[in-house]
Amino acid sequence: MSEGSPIFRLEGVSKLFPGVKALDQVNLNLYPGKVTALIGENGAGKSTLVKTMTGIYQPDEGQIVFDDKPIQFSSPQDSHQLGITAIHQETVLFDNLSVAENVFLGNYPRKHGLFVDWQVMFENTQQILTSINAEIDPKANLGGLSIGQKHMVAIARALSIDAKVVVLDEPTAALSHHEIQELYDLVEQLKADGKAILFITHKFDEIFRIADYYTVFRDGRYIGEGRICDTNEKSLVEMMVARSIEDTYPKQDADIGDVVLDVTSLSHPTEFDDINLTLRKGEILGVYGLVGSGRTEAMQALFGASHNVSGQIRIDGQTVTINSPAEAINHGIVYVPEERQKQGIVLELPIYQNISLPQLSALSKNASVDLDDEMNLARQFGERLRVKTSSWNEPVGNLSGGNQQKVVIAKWLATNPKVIILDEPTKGIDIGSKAAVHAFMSELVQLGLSVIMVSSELPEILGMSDRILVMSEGRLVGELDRSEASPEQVVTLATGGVAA
Amino acid sequence: MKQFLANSRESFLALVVVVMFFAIGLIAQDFVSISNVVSIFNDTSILMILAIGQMLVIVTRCIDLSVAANVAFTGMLVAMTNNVYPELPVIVLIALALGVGALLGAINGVFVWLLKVPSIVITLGTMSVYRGMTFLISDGNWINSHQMSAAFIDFPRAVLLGIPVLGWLAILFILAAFVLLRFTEWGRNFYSAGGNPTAAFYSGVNVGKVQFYAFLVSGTLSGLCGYLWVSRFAVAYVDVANGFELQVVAACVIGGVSIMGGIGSVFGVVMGALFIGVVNNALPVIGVSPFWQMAISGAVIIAAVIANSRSGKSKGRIILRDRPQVQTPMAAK
Amino acid sequence: ADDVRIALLVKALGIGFFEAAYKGAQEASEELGDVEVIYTGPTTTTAEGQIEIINSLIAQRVDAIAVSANDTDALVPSLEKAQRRGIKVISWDSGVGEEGRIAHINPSSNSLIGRMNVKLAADAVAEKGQQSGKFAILSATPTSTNQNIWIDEMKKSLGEFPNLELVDTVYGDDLADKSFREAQALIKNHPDLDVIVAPTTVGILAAAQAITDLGLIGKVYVTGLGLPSELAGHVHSGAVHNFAIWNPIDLGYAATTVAYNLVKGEATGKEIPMGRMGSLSLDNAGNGAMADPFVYDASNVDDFSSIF
Amino acid sequence: MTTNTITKKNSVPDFLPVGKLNKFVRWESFLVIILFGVCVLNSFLSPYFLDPWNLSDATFNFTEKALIALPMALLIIAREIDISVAAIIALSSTIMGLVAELGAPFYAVVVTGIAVGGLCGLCNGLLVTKFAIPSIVVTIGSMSLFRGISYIILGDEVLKNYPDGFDFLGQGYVYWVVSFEFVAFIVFALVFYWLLHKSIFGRRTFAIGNNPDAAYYSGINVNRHKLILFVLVGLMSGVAAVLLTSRLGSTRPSIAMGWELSIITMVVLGGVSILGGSGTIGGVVLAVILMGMVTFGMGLVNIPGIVMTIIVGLMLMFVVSLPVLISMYKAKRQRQV
Ligand SMILES: Nc1ncnc2c1ncn2[C@@H]1O[C@H](COP(=O)(O)OP(=O)(O)OP(=O)(O)O)[C@@H](O)[C@H]1O
Ligand SMILES: Nc1ncnc2c1ncn2[C@@H]1O[C@H](COP(=O)(O)OP(=O)(O)OP(=O)(O)O)[C@@H](O)[C@H]1O
Ligand SMILES: [Mg+2]
Ligand SMILES: [Mg+2]
Repeated sequence: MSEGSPIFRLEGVSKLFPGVKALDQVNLNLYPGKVTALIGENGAGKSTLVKTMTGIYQPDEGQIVFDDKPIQFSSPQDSHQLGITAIHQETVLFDNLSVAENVFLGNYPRKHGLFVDWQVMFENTQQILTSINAEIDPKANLGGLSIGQKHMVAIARALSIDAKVVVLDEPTAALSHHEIQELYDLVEQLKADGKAILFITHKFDEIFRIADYYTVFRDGRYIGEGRICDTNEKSLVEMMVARSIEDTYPKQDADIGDVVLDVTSLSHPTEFDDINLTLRKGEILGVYGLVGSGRTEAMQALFGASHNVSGQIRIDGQTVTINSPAEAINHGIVYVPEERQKQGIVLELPIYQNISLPQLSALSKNASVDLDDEMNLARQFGERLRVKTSSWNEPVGNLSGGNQQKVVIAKWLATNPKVIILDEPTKGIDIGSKAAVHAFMSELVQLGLSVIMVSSELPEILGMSDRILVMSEGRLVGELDRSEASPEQVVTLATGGVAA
Repeated sequence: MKQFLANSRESFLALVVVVMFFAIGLIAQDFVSISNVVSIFNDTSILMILAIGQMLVIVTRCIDLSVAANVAFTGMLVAMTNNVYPELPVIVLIALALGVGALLGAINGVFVWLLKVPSIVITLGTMSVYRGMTFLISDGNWINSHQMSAAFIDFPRAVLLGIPVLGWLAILFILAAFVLLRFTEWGRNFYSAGGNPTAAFYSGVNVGKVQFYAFLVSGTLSGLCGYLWVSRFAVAYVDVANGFELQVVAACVIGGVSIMGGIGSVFGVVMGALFIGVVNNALPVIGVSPFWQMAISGAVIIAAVIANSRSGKSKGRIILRDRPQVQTPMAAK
Repeated sequence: ADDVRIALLVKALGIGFFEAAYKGAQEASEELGDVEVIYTGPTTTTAEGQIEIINSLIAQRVDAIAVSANDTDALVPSLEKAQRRGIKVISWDSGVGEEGRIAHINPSSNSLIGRMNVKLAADAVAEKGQQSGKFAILSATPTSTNQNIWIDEMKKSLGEFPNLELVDTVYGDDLADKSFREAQALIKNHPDLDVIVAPTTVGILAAAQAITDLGLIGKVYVTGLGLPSELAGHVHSGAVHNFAIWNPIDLGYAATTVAYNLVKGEATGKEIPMGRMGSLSLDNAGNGAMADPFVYDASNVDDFSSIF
Repeated sequence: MTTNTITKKNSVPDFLPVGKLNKFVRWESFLVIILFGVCVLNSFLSPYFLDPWNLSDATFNFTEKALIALPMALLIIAREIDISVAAIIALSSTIMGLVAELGAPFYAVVVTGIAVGGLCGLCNGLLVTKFAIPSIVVTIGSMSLFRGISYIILGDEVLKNYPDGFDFLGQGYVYWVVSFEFVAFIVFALVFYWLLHKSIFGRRTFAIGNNPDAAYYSGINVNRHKLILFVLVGLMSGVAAVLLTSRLGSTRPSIAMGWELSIITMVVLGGVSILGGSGTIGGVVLAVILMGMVTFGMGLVNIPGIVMTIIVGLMLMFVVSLPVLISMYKAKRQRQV
């Protein structure tokens, strides 16, 4: 099928988890100097595959072939030593260590054979960071960096060894437009260096832009592979979901009503300043900005999860004070956080308990929880969002990333809010579910809800918003109507330029 | 930036210790003298050595409550051995203490590493078991000074360049710990394993094994302190160092070691131990009523950790670039 | 008939003094023939620990409990319960409230012990060849009953020793390290101190060691109450000139025989026979005292150090 | 128990083999079996074991500790811990004694005791929540502080002038061999069972214990919740102080020394994860009784206390390792098949 022989192969690999066959006899081929895109719905087993490739999990059957030799990894270090490096879906770094150490951990430069050579480590880190255009001090503590910067550190880490195989598990999910461009350049550079790259993403524009080959999984099974130039989006999607998806951005016009939320000069001493916005009934307000522009902080302030905030918030014309998420929820404002695992869900608790968590008081009689009501609520909203699970009693931690995200959204919809703030709602969500989330957003506004959607994905912002706010360095720098917004305009504003 | 903050926090603690020392000197004239400094340092040596071991354990997100029981058991065993074979050279006894301590530490470590049992639970168990074993081997008897050989008692007291061997041992372990933790991969792994176990595993660090090493070191140092303790106080009995584990943990937390793992420095721990040492030594000297001493040390611990938590609370990131009153960490280009 | 079962309940296991008392109890049991002695005590010197044991002794229906109490008052309700269930209760060494027991055997009278401690200090001053001297007390915990009684008695008998001055009282909590530190602090605070009196075993040992370490043997003496087996070394080194203790073996022996005779109904009013030691006569509060504490010094300490 | 299948806290990375007992081999069943074995063994070893009065006496040895173990279980599930509980007993008992000394009536003494406990808990809770200091650190300090205050107040004094009838609480019987203390324990056990397993409060406790951030973002006032938990622990320590003081009939500052460790041991033995997030009241109650029976049985055959501590220590180690060993064994067998 292809010229050249793969440097890395998986043959008939399976991985079992209690109750789930995450991988079922899958195959994969990676070629030097080529990018292979791995695509599949949420829970298809992509991340599990990455962990199997890098020695984090041991496969239950099948074999891994590297350079035509079958190999076995007993620890992540083994794969590291062979030159296989990965950026995992959830950034796995050390907040309390310096940037340089995060880059070189497990692979320290040495002095006299025994001692860590800090000097060299800082210098090399600086070099790598400069090469990927990241302005980060190698001596800084990682904990003080933004998510985007952390991601750059993770990339630097992957580049710190002379890798033959580079795995990127949804690397662009946390990056903004500008950084994504730089990442693409980087991938090109890696290709030119002859490295084999596995690229996992849910974004189709990306696939067609940088990938040479594709491999498709569905429900843990291998479906097929081929060359990108021989296929198109429609057929890929069909392979992925075994059906066709009509429209990813099914924006339908809703009746836009009165102002629901009115925010005047919302300010924070260090994070954002003088944010003014209005939100009408039935409106989807998109908030765009580069990563680190303060969108998350501003939204958290609206939700009461931030301290030292000044300014005025009016809901339905009434001035309200919101000092905690509990108060925000009472006023009908809910927030789907960006950091899902940390702030969105309780991994260890069953789905139904996660969904009922914000409204336990409403579901209880005499302070006792009513289990039946709870289950019904979970079923109703879980099914509506098509959460893929065997039982509502399943701990959320056993679901795939995308399905976890759906649980968070279900939880908030169940509270019947007025305003729902979605912070990167489709980050890491597959194309099928993404369409479902978008369709659902349209449905919500038609029911009279109002949505604030923070997103770093331009097509999503342009496709779904009635109005678009752009933030830059903690300030609102522009407001565009759906009809007048163009991609160039939005990006220019976000990067600090002036809209034409 | 944070590193700098952490350092400044420790320097602050050092400053507090010094100020406290001189303030006490105003009340009790003889308190401020070279010999008293040496004496306090010497007196705190055992606490410092134990606290260094404990720090490693806490940095890896564990806790070792069995240190004091380990001290009692090893101390008793060494003292009994010395009693029965008085001609054995001290170096052999020290080796024995190190070995037995290491073994007891390894038992904790194995449970944590291979059985994944939370350390607080396992060391709560071994704390009782080791202390009970001390009773069993000694049958409740005391070993007194006249049952110990002269060399046994004299070793930690021998003065070299004005400082007793006990103090030198503390200095040795402080330096060794500093070098290991800063400049060796083995040492750095304690921080990564404790800071983010998942990430550490992804980076090829065997988290359980690192925790095992931490317990091993803590146990070994406790074993050594077992010998030092019975020899310094020239008596071994079942209740030796009873409740001392809490002082050791207190020295660590006052010294800025995070109980959540991943953070802690040798310098901080030494300062934390000295802080406790100065308070312990000063209270009787300035004539504080014995009935007040416990409440005062409790209040002091609380005050110290509050001060610690406050100074560490500054946030690292600022988005609004044109408000430069606070320096951004990544402004360096 | 079944053996008479007597529980010898001590403050805590693993204390030399009580181990020696147990020897005396065994001696009595051999002599009496039909006695089974249950030697027991908690792990640490707490009243709650002793109460737990009293509960299990009641459950076993022992015939008598002879207790050296960790707390004068806290044990009383449990011991009353024991008595209601027909168990004879006496206390010895460290007593309990009157309602809790039939009799209390004082090792010696408190005033004698107090006076003895001061006299030991005077001996030490004399040994230094001085006319007058200063001494300080290193006690156990601030709450231990008999320590406090003895310290009171010491203060009372100071009148007899006008050449002695008490300069300080400190507490080492019966912890070696704390006692050691307190002893050091005493010397620091009172550079002209002559004697440290520690009426407790841990204290006297720690103080003697502190003196030795500071190189003050012969300059500061340590004395008080302790066991020959524990102090022999310090007597020979000269840190301790002399010290005192009553005979714990006799005390254990007496406690056992008294309990036995109470069970057998041999007690007549205020007189309870106690075997080779004659008989114990009780005062109105049910207290009976044994002999003076015995003084040990370099001349006789070795004879006893192998016994207790 | 409900369909409450709380899984083990995921602070251990997901790739590690985490000890999870088979759904059918519940922790409680496991404890019941051990308890049964211990009782059989005890009745073999001592003819005195199976006697209602003796068993009743045995309950006095653990009820006060058990009363604190109940709220402590909730606190530990919410990822906090309080090791100052024994010191709270001391301070609360001291203040009760002072109030009684002034001639206060029965109920005033009781209320004082419980209130002081609650205040101490509030103090811990405020320090933990306001300054965001780990509770183990705060309570190491307050442990010395509270008991230290008792020492300052009492010194070497003893307080024992409690009002008439006060001794009933710790020494009285409600019916036949059933003591007031034991009844109090059963009542509180039911209350805490409801609180943890049936009420909103309990549900929130589990959520906080598993992921405090997510709980906060779900509208739970995490700090207030924790504060309430600390106050609950304090109040129950006050209750325990009342009972213990009544049982001892006197107060000294050294009262209840060292209890914190046995209380925590009870909670852990009861299957509460020390990492937070999981545990049951049923398990704690069983563990409490189990420990009571083990120590009582050994007391009956006069095994020295220190040997008992070895046995309890080993039991703790064994019991927490067992599920891991079982799951390792299973995994091994699975691999061989
Ligand atoms: N540790 C685990 N224990 C049990 N089941 C797991 C575990 N990890 C993953 N799974 C299951 O394995 C399947 C594959 O998950 P995986 O994370 O590989 O999906 P993915 O393709 O990366 O999805 P996404 O696009 O949402 O990231 C899912 O059904 C998931 O629930
Ligand atoms: N230094 C930091 N300290 C604390 N939290 C941080 C820090 N950096 C980032 N975060 C948190 O990480 C999350 C995402 O950071 P990021 O920089 O992407 O957010 P942001 O500035 O709000 O940008 P965006 O507008 O793209 O969401 C936010 O919840 C933010 O609070
Ligand atoms: Mg994934
Ligand atoms: Mg964001």
